[in-house]
Amino acid sequence: MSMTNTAWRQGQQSKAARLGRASHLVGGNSGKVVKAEQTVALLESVIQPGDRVCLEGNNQKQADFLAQCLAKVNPQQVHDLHLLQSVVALPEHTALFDKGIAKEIDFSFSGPQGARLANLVAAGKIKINAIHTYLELFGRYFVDLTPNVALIAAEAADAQGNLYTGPNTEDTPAIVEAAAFKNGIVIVQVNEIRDTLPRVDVPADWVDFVIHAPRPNYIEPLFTRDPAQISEIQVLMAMMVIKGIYAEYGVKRLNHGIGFDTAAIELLLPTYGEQLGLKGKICTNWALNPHPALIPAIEAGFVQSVHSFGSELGMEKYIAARPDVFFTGNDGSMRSNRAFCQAAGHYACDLFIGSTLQIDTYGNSSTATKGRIAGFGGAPNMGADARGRRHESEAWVKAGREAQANPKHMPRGRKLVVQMVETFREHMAPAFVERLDAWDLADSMGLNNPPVMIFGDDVTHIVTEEGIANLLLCRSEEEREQAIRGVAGYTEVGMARDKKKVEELRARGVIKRAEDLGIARRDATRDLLAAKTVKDLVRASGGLYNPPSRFRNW
Amino acid sequence: MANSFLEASARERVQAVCDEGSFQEILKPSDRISSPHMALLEQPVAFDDGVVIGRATLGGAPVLVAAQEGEFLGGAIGEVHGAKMTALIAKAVKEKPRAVLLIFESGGVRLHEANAGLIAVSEIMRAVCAARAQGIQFIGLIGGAAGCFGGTGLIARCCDVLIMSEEGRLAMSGPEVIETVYGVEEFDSRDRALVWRVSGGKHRYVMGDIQALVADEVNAFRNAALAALDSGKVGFDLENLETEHAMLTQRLKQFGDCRDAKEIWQRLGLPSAEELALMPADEFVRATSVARDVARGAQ
Amino acid sequence: MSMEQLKYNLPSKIQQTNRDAVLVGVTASGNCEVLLEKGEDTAHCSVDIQTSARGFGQIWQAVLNDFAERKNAGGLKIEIHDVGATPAVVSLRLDQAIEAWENQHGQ
Amino acid sequence: MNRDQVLDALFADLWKADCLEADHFYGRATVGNQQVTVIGTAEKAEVGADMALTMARVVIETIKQRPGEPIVFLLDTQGQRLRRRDELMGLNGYMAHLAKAVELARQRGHVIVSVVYGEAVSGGYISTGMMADACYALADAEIKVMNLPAMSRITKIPLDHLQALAKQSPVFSPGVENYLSMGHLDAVWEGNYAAQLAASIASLRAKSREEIGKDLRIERGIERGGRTAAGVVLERVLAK
Repeated sequence: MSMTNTAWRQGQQSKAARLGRASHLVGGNSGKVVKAEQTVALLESVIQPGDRVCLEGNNQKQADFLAQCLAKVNPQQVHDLHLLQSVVALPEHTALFDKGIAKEIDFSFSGPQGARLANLVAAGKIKINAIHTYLELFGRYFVDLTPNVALIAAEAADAQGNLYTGPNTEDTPAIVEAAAFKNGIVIVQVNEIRDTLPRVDVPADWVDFVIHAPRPNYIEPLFTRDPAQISEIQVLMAMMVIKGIYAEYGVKRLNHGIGFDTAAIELLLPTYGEQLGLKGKICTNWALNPHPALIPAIEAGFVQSVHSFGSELGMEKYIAARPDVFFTGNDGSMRSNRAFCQAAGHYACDLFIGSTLQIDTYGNSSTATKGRIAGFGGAPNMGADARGRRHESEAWVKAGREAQANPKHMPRGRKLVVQMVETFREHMAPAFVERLDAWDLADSMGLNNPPVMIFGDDVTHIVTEEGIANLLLCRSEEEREQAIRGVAGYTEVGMARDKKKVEELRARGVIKRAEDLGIARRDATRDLLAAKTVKDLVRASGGLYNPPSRFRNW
Repeated sequence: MANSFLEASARERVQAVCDEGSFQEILKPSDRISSPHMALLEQPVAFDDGVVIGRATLGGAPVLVAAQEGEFLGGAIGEVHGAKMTALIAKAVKEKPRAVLLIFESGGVRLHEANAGLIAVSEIMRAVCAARAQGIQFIGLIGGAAGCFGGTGLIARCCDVLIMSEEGRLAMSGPEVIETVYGVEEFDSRDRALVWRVSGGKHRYVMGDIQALVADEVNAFRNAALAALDSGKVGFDLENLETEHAMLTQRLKQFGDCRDAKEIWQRLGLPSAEELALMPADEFVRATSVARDVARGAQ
Repeated sequence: MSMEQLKYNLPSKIQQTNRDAVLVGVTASGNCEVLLEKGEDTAHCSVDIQTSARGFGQIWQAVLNDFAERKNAGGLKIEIHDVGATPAVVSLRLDQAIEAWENQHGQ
Repeated sequence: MNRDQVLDALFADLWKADCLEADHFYGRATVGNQQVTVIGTAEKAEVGADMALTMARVVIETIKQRPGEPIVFLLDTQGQRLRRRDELMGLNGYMAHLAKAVELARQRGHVIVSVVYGEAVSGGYISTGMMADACYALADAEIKVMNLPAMSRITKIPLDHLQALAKQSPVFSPGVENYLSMGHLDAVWEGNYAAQLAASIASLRAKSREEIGKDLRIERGIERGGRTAAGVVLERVLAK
């Protein structure tokens, strides 16, 4: 047959037309390099009104130069874009909506811009289609939200357009894969153009345009926690977690959320964990960013492997010197991958532990607060039982057994999902509430479901300075509620407890106080921390960790 | 008790630096000598108004001690706080101890009682100098998180001997104030490595502003204070004033065009700032001993 | 900011140790200082609080009730300067103060 | 008052400048039949490392070359210089050096008088004028650490609250009267400044070195009722 059905190739034709419009802007041997000062012109040439544009940016790496250029395009020419983003983090991101360049968005998280997003919604300048988890959003890139144009960031490109994404590879592979194989245009900002790359993370034929940005892309050192700020109460809670949960279930594969609470656990492994004889028995394999606070545990031989969502500023040399632990390329530098690490955290870990702003009496937790539209990034995937999981482990089987109320039911393992909070945060804000702020936020945003980070039925343990509530062992809604109230301290939720019922639960081991675990509160001092300062972390790393300036006092 | 000087409270520092069990507090918390002005402003007070004073021994020698509590209002000096220090020095003139130990941690004058604080700072400075002229040695210790700034930094530089850890800071204005007035290009207060290169113990040591650089350990401070007793005494006379004048004059000639200790260290032929930053105190002292003499104009 | 003064007098088992006043903690954000002295009434523990965080009287009451029940604080007079310490921090300071009180040699 | 006006009012033509920069000056003058060294700042000077060192040099030269000659500080300063370079040099060390020079001059028998004729703000004042044997301010001068709006921002105490309290207490708000009642200033000058300066120097010269060496500001604060807590502390500490 000689007939060709052009109707099947509209995407290719569209891409060819766009590339044609930009042909006068390119130079270099590969015909892919565009000068930084022509970036706005490039974007105006290849982006069409109404396009789905994926702008790379998460809570760490940002394609910030491309974001700034996109905010400078002529809104008469480029408008009504549908933005796809992991994290709305920069002022330029929200400026796109102020200027009418973009009109709708699908995203995962909006930390620092949460209040501005809420204002834009109120002003009718933005349409938020949905807030996802990272994995959900990546998934939709391959189903119904495939980008027409992807604007990404890499460490370096070579003359052909091959990319080296360095330790902070993060979201790049997922985004490029979706765009490049569905007629999308891939534009990358790089920090430098080199003759040869240390390794190729993205092959040149997936990349259409390369721009040498005037400044290195921004990276937020989000996972660095200064041990100097860890309190004795956090040390106490960390001791309870190690003895009452990690040792109890033999938790080997896990993920930690960000925060001082979890940093305290990491810093107690080589001291308290070692004293309890737990080396090799807990915390051996991690889905985790390279937390500087994990250095002492790694050095003490606690840790066998760490796969990471992204990297962490200052950890590069240390990671390169510990290839047995971290995932590194032949060049020696780390390769992170947010999509794979999220999948690992969801399916291959036995435990997630993290903190939150509010927990209700059902165990639902949320970081959503009034006046801010924030989303939850990866936490909902980490902090959810993996219903598709089939492989067994000691921790998973034991948790499942504890949850099984009726021996006739089909046995099924459970992921341990732990919420770790002090009963009051700073300024006496209670962590336990009768009703989550998320309800009001849902009303104001017109959502059917309040934005819950981790649903109560996924939570297995709640840890506070008052003790551990094991929700797996609760056999009724009423028991669950009293177990939660029983560790909620002097919050209103805690003071409304049924004291008798709480003592019953304690007798059954559903609630465990520090003393029930054989932990003396007076032993919970900062002297237990394997590092008490950032400088201690540097020393523990043998001088390989090079913390960003803002974390130094030397 | 915590081993870190930085993490220790004023009371813990006094206990750890002086001979064990020797400290006898003057005006105890239960005497309730707190600020009468904070109450008027409806601000919480401290039982000791943020400074602990008393008698102790150091290596068996009688000393008087004052220690500022950096967590209470940044250790800032108000009327009572200042008067406790002034009075302690007046007491030293009467009792003639071997030395007065001043453990500084203070942002300077307490804004809530600014006039009283400012006057108090000048009273303490006069008192320190006058007592030194009478042969009493003053040993200052700096290693708290709040640093030693403003008027307190002036008092510190009136002492015979200053002992610092690299975590300590000694300066006039804080970086935040300078940034607020002249912008982030003048002084980026979030660039903490820069902040420490401008005001931290290592820089101050190379410049000759302090006599000893020690690790952030209470014992290291104690040992340096013991070593300073008498041997570090410089008196208060024209000769040592002129020596200081020569040092400060040649500093401006030699380094007056610099804006970062990196430049100074480079000019002195020292290792890179990154290397210096990571050196433990003893190693740093060894590595910089020649350069320090050049910087001080000492032969 | 304005201060709130709170006063409590709580039944508690008698504290046998007799000694000079004890001070723990610091008047600093999220923290409090606690001064323990010998009082008059051996069956009760009196507590005077000066706090910069208004409106938490009920929580103070609950925290102090538990403390007076948990420890032998009868005959003690407690004064607290608070700058928004959480109940966990307040309980910790109170326990530290009692421990220091009962430890004859320590300060 | 500006620099030239104050020099004219105090010394008329009996003043000879050795240095007359826009923001600082020094020289000699005659008061009564007495030669004095004059050191001053002008135009709301920022006192940086260089200026502090210059003033210290003049004090040291006076000690060495003209033993016993009175020193008069004339001050208009907005405080210490707020620059990274000056901090790098160790500005507090330079200011303390100046203060120590003034103290040494006192101990060697120089009478030291300071007069605030413009503005005197914290660091710029402590290391110069506040170290004098006798401190004065002209009635229209200003002495302060910080103005109330800035203090309100930093302490988070409402401005109107501070303004109301400033009427009851001299302890935190700007004003020479506050520094008078708290015992720091010997007097606030009005009328014939020259005569008041001459009288001050004459009375200080009549005192013994021991008398001059005594810092009586705390006692004066009690007498004037503006600063009473410090006196209680002093008495109790000395009694223990």
